Amino acid sequence: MLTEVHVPDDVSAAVRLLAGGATAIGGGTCVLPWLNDYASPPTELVSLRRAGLSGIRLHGDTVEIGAATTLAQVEHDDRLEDLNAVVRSIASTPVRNLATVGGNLFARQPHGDLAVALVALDARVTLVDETGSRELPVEELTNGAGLVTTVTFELPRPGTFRYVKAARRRYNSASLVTVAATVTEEEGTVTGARIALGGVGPRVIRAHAVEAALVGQELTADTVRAAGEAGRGEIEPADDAYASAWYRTRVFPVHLRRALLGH
Amino acid sequence: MTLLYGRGFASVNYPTGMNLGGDPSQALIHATTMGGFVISLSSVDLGQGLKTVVAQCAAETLGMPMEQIIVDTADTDTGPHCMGTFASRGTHRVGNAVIMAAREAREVMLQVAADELEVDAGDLETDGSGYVRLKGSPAKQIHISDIALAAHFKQGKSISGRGMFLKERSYPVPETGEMDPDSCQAHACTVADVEVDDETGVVTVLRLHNTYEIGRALNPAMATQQVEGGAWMGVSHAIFESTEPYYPASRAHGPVDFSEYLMPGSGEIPEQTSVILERPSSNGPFGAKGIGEMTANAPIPAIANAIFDACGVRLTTMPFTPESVLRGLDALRDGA
Amino acid sequence: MARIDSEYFRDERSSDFTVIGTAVQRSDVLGHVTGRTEFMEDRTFPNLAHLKIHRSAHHHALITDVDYSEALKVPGVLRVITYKDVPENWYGVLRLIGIGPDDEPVLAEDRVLYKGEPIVAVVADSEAAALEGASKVKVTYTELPAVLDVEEAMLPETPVIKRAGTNYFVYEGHHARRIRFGDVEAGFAEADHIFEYRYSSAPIEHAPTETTGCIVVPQPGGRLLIHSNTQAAFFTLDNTALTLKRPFTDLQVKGGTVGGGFGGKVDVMVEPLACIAATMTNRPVKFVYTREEEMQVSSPRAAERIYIKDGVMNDGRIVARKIMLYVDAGAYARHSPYGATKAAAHLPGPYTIPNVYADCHCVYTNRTPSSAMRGFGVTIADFAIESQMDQVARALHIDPLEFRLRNAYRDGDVKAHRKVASGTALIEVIQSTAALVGHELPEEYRAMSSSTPRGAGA
Amino acid sequence: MPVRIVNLKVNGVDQAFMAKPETTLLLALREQLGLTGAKRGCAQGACGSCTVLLDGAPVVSCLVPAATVDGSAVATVEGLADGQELSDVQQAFIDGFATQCGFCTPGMIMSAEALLARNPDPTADEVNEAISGNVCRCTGYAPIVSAILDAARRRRDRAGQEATR
Repeated sequence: MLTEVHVPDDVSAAVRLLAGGATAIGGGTCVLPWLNDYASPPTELVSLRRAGLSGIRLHGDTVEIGAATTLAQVEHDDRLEDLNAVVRSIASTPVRNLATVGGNLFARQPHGDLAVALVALDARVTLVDETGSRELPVEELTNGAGLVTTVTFELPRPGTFRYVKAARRRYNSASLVTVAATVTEEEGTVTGARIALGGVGPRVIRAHAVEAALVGQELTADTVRAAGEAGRGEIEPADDAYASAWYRTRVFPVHLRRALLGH
Repeated sequence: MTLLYGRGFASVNYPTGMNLGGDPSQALIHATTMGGFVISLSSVDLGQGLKTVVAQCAAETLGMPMEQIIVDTADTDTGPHCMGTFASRGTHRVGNAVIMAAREAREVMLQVAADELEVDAGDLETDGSGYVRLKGSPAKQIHISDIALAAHFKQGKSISGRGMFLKERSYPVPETGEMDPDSCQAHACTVADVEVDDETGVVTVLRLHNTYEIGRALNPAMATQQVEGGAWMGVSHAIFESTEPYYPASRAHGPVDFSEYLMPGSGEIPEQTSVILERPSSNGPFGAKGIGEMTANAPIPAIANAIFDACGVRLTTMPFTPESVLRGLDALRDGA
Repeated sequence: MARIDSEYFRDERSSDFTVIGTAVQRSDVLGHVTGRTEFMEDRTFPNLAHLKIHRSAHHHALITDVDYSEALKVPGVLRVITYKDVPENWYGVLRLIGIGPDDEPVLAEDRVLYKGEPIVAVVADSEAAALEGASKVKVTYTELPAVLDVEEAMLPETPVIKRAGTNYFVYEGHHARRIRFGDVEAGFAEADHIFEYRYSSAPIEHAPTETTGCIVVPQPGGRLLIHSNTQAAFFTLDNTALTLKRPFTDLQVKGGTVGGGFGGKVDVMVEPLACIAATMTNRPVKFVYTREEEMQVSSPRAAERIYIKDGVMNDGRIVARKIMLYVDAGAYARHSPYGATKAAAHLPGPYTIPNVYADCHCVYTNRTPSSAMRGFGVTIADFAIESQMDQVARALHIDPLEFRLRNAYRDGDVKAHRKVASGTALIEVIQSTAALVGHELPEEYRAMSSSTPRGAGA
Repeated sequence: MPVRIVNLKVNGVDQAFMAKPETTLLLALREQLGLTGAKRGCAQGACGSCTVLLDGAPVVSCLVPAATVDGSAVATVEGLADGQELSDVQQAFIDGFATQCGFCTPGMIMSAEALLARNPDPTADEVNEAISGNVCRCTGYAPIVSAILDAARRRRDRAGQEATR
């Protein structure tokens, strides 16, 4: 049962409330559905709406996004072209106007596609708690780590970021397989690959085996197929209302190829 | 990746109404002091447009314009019995009851008018604009508001009518199933064009070409809403919907909201071309048959047959998920 | 707007109408676009109480204990309702018209037959308190094996889950609604080809955008006013009165504006409990399904399994069709016994076949009870029949539309349920659709007509 | 239980109401302000029937704790018409027979209004995307998409006329 909704004006007040056991919400799009319809232990919410955590700043190629920035703000920011499409693949307009960048990092799979993209972009979060602040790669973020205040990453070089989300519907549908990748090539050979997967495990999966299979190779149907086979060992898909684990495993290499080769 | 294209056919019929325990609906109609006609019902409008279509039936029968008709429905204290809105029965049953009530009211209306005009009621006609006039002498006419005033204040009459429709119960013969289960049958034929992605098993319904025979389109715009919305539901049933995605193997992972319960969004709608044929039924209101339910039915097998046409996979279990298509394709490839 | 093709049935559709046949605007549309249309939940009442349900956690179990003492301690909880508070706890929605058995409890007594079955209702000042109270009810179960497959349910060795003694509805002494027309075995013997296939479907939810619900308001004179989004006002009133054992005149149902029904709002599931709660508290009570309840607890369209065996001649005439149809009614009857009868009446589809044999089984399993939905008894049968038609046509290398036209029923044909067909138009909808897509039919098929008796002409 | 006073400007009018912690923007509009145009179809953010504009942006009001939007401006379907004069979107929905049961209509119209405010000349696919959070179970969507495109045309035509005036 919801017992209080705090709307603190600054981060320190939010941190104090969270230290007292309250639950943080960005847009509330993950937490409110539960609170609306299901019994819950006594819960105090801390809304970050007014805590000064909203906004997108660029310093050179470094992007800093406040945790309470909505997905819609990212969607409509021309400077973040690669992320525009990522965000548009998530939920629907009236949800994206509420849901936040920070909140999406904690969305349960098969949701949380922005987090998949941010792992592929090697993004880092700033975390704040009563003892101070620290940085952590998005990849290592876990529930209860502290209050996320900002997400930071370097803009990928043009043409290096790839993103494909396969879902049951074209719009507003959870992930079957999400592939986000930053791939650098020199003279046709892959020199670096950072690949993250959504929809195919209980959390965002960093596809180390896929990366290893690609680096030093040309991107061809054959090498990507081999990388997909390698990746089958590191995904942990489950059955859900959208698709079975079998199906996700079966089509994972197809969507990996479509992400990396564009067809 | 290869996109495979296929076309499938299906044709169906669908019964209007039911034979369960008798199938009644009743209507009352009365004129107000100034000649509005209130139709009292207990029938329910689910969005299919019953309130509008029964008003049309009353207006046509009374010979009055639509603006004169008021529909007051679904209050059990004021409306007479209606079995309910299901079994493609609403327009047929309630429409018939309203027509019967309106006929009775029209008779009184014409008699009151005849007395006012000092002519024979049998020589009167309505012009559809609110006037009752003498056939052949249109100048001799009286407006419904004056008729109603005369009925209420001079003649002491109630311009009213009672209407009832009852399809009597038919008891199936236990040994043979002999029965009379319907009032009439509507018909539909669908041709579906689909695209199948041979790597993911995803089926896209591109086009539906439909012909519906519905007796009489009482309101062609609303009939179109019914048939095209219903065909969409057929597409949805065919390729998406299930409350138990792993039926019958497991009851786990049942969808609990509109995110998990999959239906096509507006991004998945096929192009629809619809043609309506009319073979008026002998017992329907102005020949109308029930169409609400039939419209979802033909698209489903048409899509199944189109999938087979596209890729050689025969799907015999609904819904036709990407997984079921892909498993079928894999089996064909393994066998090849 | 769909085109009306007035060339077909020209002689039969002469008309001289003023309003009929015109695209009159919907009378409700102004309210819809301005947000003023009043749906059930758009009425607000002071002092409104809310009702939520504690539901079964198991598919099939004996209830050994129900402890709701913690629920009563939740601030705002007003009352807890168990089966003992329901005057006539056992019901069947069709009892009004003499169709039994009354096989379903409003609230579970000593056992539950499906996951999600209501056991205890909690009434509280707020929705949150009612939810909290319902979650605090402790039910102790002894789990029983669940029967989850229709054909398994019919086997003699399968445990019987129903009080009536069979896992299927008994139709006047038969285990299925039967159709017996001609001699199907003779037909198979005569046929050049036999085709037999199996079809099935998963349960489907109506998924109306407005969930099922009602608000019951005690009136000054003691009557109960039920604001409901039922699809059938008197059906709801009469069934509710029977459950309450109160005079029918004690109740008034108001509704008629519904946010989508599709057959999902005819089961009378919310009104009786809301009436009991309103009577106990003498306050207006709202009982509206959550979205999850609508999706998982309210009746779905039944899953079905259908076997079709056809005997077909080389020239494409179907001479015999045998159908075994199983409706997964779930745990309780609701409208399913009628649905199986409606399915039987629909067989063998819109085709004239001289020998037809069908058994339509209404089978009980430990699933969410299914009930009426748009196309009740017919939709899944049509999927099976029309898939069968395609498979047979392909096997015999006959054009799929010509195959249907060859077997299409016409005026004067006797259907399998022995009613003489009239007003048929299958041939014409096929001809029209063929023309629509440029699918060429030979002259003899274009010349066919539903009103020309079979064998005459063409 | 702590109760707060929340101030909103709703359809241009200043409003104040008491909000309990569980009071969402949707319930506040419906139960405290009597604006029942926004519907509760799921309370999960997944049907869009409760869509309203919050400071100009469409949101699912069922997921917004009322206390968090104190001081904001809210636009609901009730505020679209100017007296008897319907908005272009409302009129296009009527003319295009784009409603059946009507339960999704207010939310659908608010999503359409938000789209046209941002993009006066959308493609059909942009409309599809804009209403992808609004579930309709009756119409099959096609008439809704047509009506929104029609509304956009009407609005552009009117803007053109006013510009030449």
